[in-house]
Amino acid sequence: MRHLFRPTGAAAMMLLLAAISGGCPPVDEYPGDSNHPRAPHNLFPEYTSENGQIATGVTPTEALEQPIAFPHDRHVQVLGMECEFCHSEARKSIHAGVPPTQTCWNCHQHVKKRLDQDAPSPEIARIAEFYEKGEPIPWKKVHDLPDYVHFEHKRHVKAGVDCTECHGQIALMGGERQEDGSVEGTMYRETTLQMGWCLGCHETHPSVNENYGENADLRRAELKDCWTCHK
Amino acid sequence: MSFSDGVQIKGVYAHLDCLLTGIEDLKSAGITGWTVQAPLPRHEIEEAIYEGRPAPVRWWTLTGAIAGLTAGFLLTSLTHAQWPMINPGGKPVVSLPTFAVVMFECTILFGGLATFAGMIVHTGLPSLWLPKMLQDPRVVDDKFSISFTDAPASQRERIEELLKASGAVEVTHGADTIYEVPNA
Amino acid sequence: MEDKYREANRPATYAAANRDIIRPLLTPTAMWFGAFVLAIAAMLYGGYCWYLQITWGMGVAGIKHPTFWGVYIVTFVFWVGIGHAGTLISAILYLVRSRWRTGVYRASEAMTIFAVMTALLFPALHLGRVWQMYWFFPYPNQRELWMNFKSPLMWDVFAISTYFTISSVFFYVGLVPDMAIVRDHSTGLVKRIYNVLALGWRGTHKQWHSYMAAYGFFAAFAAPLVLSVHSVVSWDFAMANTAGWHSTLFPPYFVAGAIFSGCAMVITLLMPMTILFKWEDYVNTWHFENLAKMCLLTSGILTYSYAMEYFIAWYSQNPYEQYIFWWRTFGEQWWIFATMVFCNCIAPLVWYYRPWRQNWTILFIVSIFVNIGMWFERLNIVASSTSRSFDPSTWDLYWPTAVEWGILIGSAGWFSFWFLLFAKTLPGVAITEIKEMVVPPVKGSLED
Amino acid sequence: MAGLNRRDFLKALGIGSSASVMAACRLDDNRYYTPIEQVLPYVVKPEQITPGTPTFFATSVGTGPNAHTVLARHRDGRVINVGANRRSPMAGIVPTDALFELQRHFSPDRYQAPAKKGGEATDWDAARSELVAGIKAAKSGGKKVAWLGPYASGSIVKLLDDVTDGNAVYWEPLGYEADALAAEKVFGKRVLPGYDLAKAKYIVSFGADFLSGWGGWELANQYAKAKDPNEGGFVARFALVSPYQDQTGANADDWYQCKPGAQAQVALAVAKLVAAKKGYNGPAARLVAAGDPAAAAAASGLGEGDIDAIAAQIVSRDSVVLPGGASGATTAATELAMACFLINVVSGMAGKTFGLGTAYTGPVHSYGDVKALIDAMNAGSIGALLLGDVNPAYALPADSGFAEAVGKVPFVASFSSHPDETNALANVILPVADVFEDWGDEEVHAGLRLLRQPAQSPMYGALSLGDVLLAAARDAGLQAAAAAPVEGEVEGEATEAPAEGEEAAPAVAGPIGFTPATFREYVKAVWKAEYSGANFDQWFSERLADGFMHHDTAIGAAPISAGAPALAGTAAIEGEGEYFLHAYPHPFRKDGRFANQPWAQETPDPMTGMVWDSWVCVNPKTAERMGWSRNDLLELKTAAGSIQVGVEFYPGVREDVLAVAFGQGHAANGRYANGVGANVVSLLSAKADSFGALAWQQAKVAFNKVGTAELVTTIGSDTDQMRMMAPIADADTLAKVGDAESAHPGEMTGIHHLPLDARLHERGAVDFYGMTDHPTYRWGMTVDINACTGCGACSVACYAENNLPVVGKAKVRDGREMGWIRVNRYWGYDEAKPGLPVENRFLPMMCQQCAHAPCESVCPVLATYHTIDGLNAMVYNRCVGTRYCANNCPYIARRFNYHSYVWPEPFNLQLNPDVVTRTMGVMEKCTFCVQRLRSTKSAYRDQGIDRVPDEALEQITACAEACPTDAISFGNLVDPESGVTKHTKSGRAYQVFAELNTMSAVTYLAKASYHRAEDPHHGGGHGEEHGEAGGEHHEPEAHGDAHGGEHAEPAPKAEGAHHEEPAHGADH
Repeated sequence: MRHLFRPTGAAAMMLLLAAISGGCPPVDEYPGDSNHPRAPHNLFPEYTSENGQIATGVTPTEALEQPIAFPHDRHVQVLGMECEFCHSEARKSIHAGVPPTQTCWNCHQHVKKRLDQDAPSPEIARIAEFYEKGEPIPWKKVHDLPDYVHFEHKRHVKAGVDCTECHGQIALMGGERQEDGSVEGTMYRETTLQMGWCLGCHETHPSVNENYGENADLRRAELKDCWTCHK
Repeated sequence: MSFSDGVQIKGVYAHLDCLLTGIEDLKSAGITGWTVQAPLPRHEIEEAIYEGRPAPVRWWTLTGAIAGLTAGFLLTSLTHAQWPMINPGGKPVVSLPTFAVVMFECTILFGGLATFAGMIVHTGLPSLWLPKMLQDPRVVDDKFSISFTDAPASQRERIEELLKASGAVEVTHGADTIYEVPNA
Repeated sequence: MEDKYREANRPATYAAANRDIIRPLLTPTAMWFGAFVLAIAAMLYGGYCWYLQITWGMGVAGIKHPTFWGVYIVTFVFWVGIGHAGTLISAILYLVRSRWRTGVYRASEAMTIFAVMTALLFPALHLGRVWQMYWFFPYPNQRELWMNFKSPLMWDVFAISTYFTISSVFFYVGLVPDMAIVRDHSTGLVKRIYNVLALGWRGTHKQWHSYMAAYGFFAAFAAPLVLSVHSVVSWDFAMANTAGWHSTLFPPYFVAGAIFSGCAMVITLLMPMTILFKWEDYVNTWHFENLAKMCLLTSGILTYSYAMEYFIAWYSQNPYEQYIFWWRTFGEQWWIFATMVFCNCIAPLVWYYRPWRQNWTILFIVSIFVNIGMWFERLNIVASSTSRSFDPSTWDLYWPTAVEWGILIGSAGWFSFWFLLFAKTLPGVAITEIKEMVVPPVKGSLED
Repeated sequence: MAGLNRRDFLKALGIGSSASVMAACRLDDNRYYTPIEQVLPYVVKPEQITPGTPTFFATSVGTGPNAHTVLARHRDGRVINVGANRRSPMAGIVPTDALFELQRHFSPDRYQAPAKKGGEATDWDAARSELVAGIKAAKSGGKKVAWLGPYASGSIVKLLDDVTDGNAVYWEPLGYEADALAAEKVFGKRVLPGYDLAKAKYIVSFGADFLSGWGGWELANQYAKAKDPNEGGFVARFALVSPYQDQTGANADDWYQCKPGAQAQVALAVAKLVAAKKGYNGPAARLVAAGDPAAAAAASGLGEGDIDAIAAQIVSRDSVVLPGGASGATTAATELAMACFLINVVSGMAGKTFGLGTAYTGPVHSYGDVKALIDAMNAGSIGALLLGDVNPAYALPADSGFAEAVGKVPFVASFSSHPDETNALANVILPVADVFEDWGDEEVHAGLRLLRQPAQSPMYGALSLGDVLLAAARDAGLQAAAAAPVEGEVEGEATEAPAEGEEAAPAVAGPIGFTPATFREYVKAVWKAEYSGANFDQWFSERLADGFMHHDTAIGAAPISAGAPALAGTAAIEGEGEYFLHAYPHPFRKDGRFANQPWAQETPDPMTGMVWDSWVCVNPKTAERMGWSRNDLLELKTAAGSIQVGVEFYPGVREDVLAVAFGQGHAANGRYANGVGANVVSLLSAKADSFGALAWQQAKVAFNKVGTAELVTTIGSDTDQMRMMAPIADADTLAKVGDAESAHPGEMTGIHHLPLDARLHERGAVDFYGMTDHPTYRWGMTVDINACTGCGACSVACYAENNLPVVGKAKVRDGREMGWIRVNRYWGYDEAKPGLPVENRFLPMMCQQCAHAPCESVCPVLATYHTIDGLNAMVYNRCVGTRYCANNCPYIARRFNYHSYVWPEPFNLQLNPDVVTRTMGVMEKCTFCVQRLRSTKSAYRDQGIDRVPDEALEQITACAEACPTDAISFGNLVDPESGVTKHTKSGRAYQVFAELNTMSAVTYLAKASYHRAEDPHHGGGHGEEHGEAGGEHHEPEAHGDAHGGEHAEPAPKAEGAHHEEPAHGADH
């Protein structure tokens, strides 16, 4: 027995172990075939956007550079427009609906300049440009939820949740094109849009009691069910 | 350590029986402030010094274990009670049979860690800054010792005699700096 | 006989004990380096396989519908089982004041820690989304989410992490006086490191007093853990409704199996160490024979359990249960069962013959058999029940892929890495406790 | 749809969707990992479209006799799914064909632009001018323009006939040519007679796969109604006379293992016996006089008693006899169809279960017509050949000479939107819009017309076939032969007008010519010409919204034509060798048209569980005799060629028959079909029967073992291992006690420990944890195994609805298939005759949504749990992938994402935005389509209704919606009045693995079988016949000798029947 632990025996054991280890077939067969490609994953797959499907929705809180320096403040505060005037699907669909270019065009084919300026506004001209080319305006999503979240605007609007409760004081958000051509100061995200933040209202929002009365407890339980928001 | 009027005295023993004699003698002489060092735990030494008094670590253990049991119960119950509608497998929200394991493990974990904390506190560990005289490698190897880090200078001779009489193989005294630790 | 070994081989003096046990720490040999490099190589190979798995998904492993658990769980249970002997020896034998514990407990405790560390890799290796593993731990988060304490896996998390924590503390506390000895046998930076590791231990009476009390409590805490950890692991299976798993027999059977495999692994590891490090004075046939006796006892329990599983299947008239046990024995993968029975029930029988029990070669070879057999036992449990689950339309066979074998080898490398490091840096035998066995130096009047 | 300008519609949709996830640009400072997504609004939003909310377009899928009305679910600019049109008189189901069409619509292999020969891409203008030039050249050269395309009906036929001057051939492989020819001979009209299976109590099929689409999916739905014990308690008995049980045949209660080629003789003998038993002496008596039971028995291998038993059953109650389909298409195919029609006539069922009133009257051409076209091409009289979406180069036997003949045509244009073997022969390929992008109409029968409308803008700017043809006809200066009867064979067209019935005016369509600018206008013009009421536009809009135009039409009589030839009783297949080749249409891939659809390849074959392959079905006894084992690779050889296929053991095939499915072995059909399996057509030669119907069953086959195949099956065991997963209820008992609510639910299944929901609350007291509380809903499902035919529509629908990835053959072999519903297949054997599968069951197995789910309590992170609505929820993004749940599920209903799968573009456009795609490491499973439940609840909440009514729930899940036999129903178990609650009280109710106390929400209803009579007096012999009146209560015990033909018991023969000499007429 003891000879096993002399250097020669030990060397033989090592060789044996090495043979087992190296004898495994090479692992190169996993890239799939061309018909069923599988994407290699990086180490933090939650953040990848394979087919644009999984995104966490953690967007920055500062204003994104939008294609058009759209001023919510002038439309809401100065002109007194309601949110649902443009976001007309908020009560009908899961999306509030970014207005079709035609909605902009309905007014802006007549309104070519800003209230406080005399010259025609180049931003409004951009709308015309997009409309005439028939291209959608590539807005960047400011309030972006993860792809595994199911959010219905209509349920919230109909329950009596005010737009500002989630979107913040959009009426105060402006937007100007800078001299270098960039757009700054457009809409930004005020709330975290994270799960705990959502749960806060689902647990305590008074609208549930108002709308459901004696069934409020049951509704609150439903509202805390994972599948209310996750898909 | 003190450089005021204290004096450092150390008696090194090679034999367990001599050490025990020394301890007994010191105790009967009413001399306090000594530290016994030994390379191994011997019940005789313990008995001689503490006379069967248990170490206070056990209170730490008990407290830790009770806290762990409570924490285990609260952790499991409260977290499940926060989501009563998220009900796995048709079991009650607070289901003690299924929580028992976690509660048990928490009891052990908290009890064990509290015991460790208690041991650290009561042993005075980490004792990296002990007086040099207590850092004698011989007492970790195979010798015993009785040391005074801060004995009244007036009693120095009495103590030295007592140590020698009990069979110490080496009795020295002096300021802290004299005890350079020899490398083994 | 036992006294003969004990008396004849114990060191003459405290200083001799120090010298003998610390000796291996001082002179790294080429052999050690070779083994160390090999362990690192195996570890890297396993790491590469894990990289493949993380990159491409669990599909690189052999798991499939309906066998969702494979080698990772098998090996997890295997290593957790290995991790039992150490604490059993160090805690339970400490509490019952078993004298032969002294020579072997340090190494077996180290083995425990490293085995649990290895086992802890496997939940991660096994997870589909290992990057979300932190969800297993209770920490307050903005999502207000917690875990399911009703899940046996969550019990596992708590049981294994508690076991690992308590065993590590126990191991460390036991090491403190010994590291102080190593400190005093070293110089320079190494000395400082050991001094810090030993918390500046000086063996004062105050230290010894609380130390010994705490050590006793640790032993008392670790003892139920020995029984509970593998019971909890067994509940991963027993709490499931899968036929062949769903059995109240599992906890005692798993604990016995764990002790069985752990003691065999102690023999496997300690015997080469003893020979290479020339520790025959401290670890000798007496210890190995006792370990073999432990194995014999637990092997008997295991054999009984295996038989009882068949009895329960027959007696319960549960068709699923009956089918599973029939299939394990005679199905496509009958040889897994046969290997298990041979290695766990038949091979250890040679130890009933005392000369063979004292023959180191036979001890070593049979202990290897037991290690293999216990791995196959877990494979037999994990893979067979799910391969032949309730709905026959889904039946399929499981066999590991190269990646799984690679990770298995990597885990052995990881374990060996730590164990080799341990053998080179920490006293492999509990010096202080060996000293307790030395006849204390007395001048005359006092008796031991 | 009505009122929307089409061009605007296309423009709007072409622009894009409302919330498409586009760019993945990152912020410069890299602080944010997530991509910034874009939201792209419409430029002009179409009225009907609400972003984020599906819009349903009633349309029809399938052409000609296969057309079925469906709802295309449009969401954000694209069709994402196909749903059932429950408003229509057709069954509210989703044919698997429609789902395959949906995937075909998004196929990455689809042509993105017109192409010239050799594959060189061109643009639409160039391709169109080439088409015009081709037609002009043909015309100026005095040559004909011909069309060869699939079955079609309605306006497009009119247009095509006009464009080609009647030289249009509508032919499909494995089609209905024999039936059409038979009807022409027997009834004087080339039509496909209508059937009403729902009224039949005894159904005989000579091989037609009517449960997987033959004769339209309507038949499958009617079959289930006939099988429904709720309708009178009597479960229709289904007898199969065929050498092979395909998925349809596997449902048979009696299997008469007729030798290939003898079906026509058996049918004729049966006809004669029926006539005798009925005392029929009408005009058909002469035609069936040649029937000779003894000879038929000898030729077919059946006993004379078997043949007599069939006849006895037919006369004893309402019956229907279905012809052979492709499985019965021997060289006596037409004769077989004629005999079958005649049985229905002489048994007096014409007008009840069979008739010409609901016949399909569109053009159905035979191989004889195709052959004539080939001859014309060879003769050089065809100047331009226009090819529709048909693939003769693949589906016709090589010696038909099709490919060579096409080579002789100066101009060949193909209008197929997908590559196939035939397109390679075309000079120019014009990939026209497909069924989801085009206008059109179909005439199912005289009283039922379907409309087709675009449900999304054409992909890649594809143009409509009709638009292209209209423009080309105008540009080429063609003159429409206005209302001129098109020459020769299209009698069906001529009968169209009289069959319209009283409501629609029988006005002959006025000349439409090529004047309408678009095909939409053309369809409208055609409909307008036949509309007599006021306000056509509004009426038409309403029809568009419905998707159909319907008025009640009687099934009608079936008058025998005066000149009908007498049947000869021809024996078919000849040749050397002992073993017959049986080639059968695959229930998914059909004639190969769906071979390139991954769903059609990956959904396990209903009978064998095979995926992505071809195999040969071999009776286990044959295999034992030959020493073959599963997966052996056989080379099959005939005079025509050879193929290599792996062996699959298959009890449902005669011992001297080797069966191979059509539809695989493509060479140029796209990335998913090419090289998969083998094309059984290579074993066939172009033999037709004497009437011109192509014989698909014609050959004997030689073979030798050449190696090992790599067949992949998903079925782990051939039986349920006595685990009572699909118990049997006795059909006779059922006929007595009915299927209404029983005091003892489940009493008929033989399972005596059922924690069915009805008893849950009683049981609560003994349960450790008690029953879970469900205040409003507990979603539940019932699956009627008696109605389930194993067609797999549920599985495919689930793929479409829930974004299930397709993983490919290798990964299925590794056990990584992702289907959420699998259909377990259990061979069930006659106890008296081991090895004779007549109690086969199909068990759709999906997540059972257990109230005490074993999976839930083991998940460490609460990713799965029981919802307040009684669902077993799975939160994908919480899953860490321990897979413990899947291990612990006794139903193995969970699927794990072993990899992250990618949908090759544009398959990703089909993804359902309401369901997240799962990435690797995540467990997934059936959720009862929770996204639909959620949106339905939300829609009702919009109206202030907190509890969704049962009728809105019955078919809410994708599987229930798709099921052609309505076997799956869904509802709220808390509601005592809901359909599912009532089902759980049936005597046939049971739950799988109920003894595990999972308290599942899925209840199965046991299959009724005629082979489990426990009543002793039922067991002995079969003399006990009843008149028609008693027939609905008692089953003549024919089963003792009903199959196999091994012992011919002396049965009460129709001795007095006519023994005329077979009239070997000029036919032969």
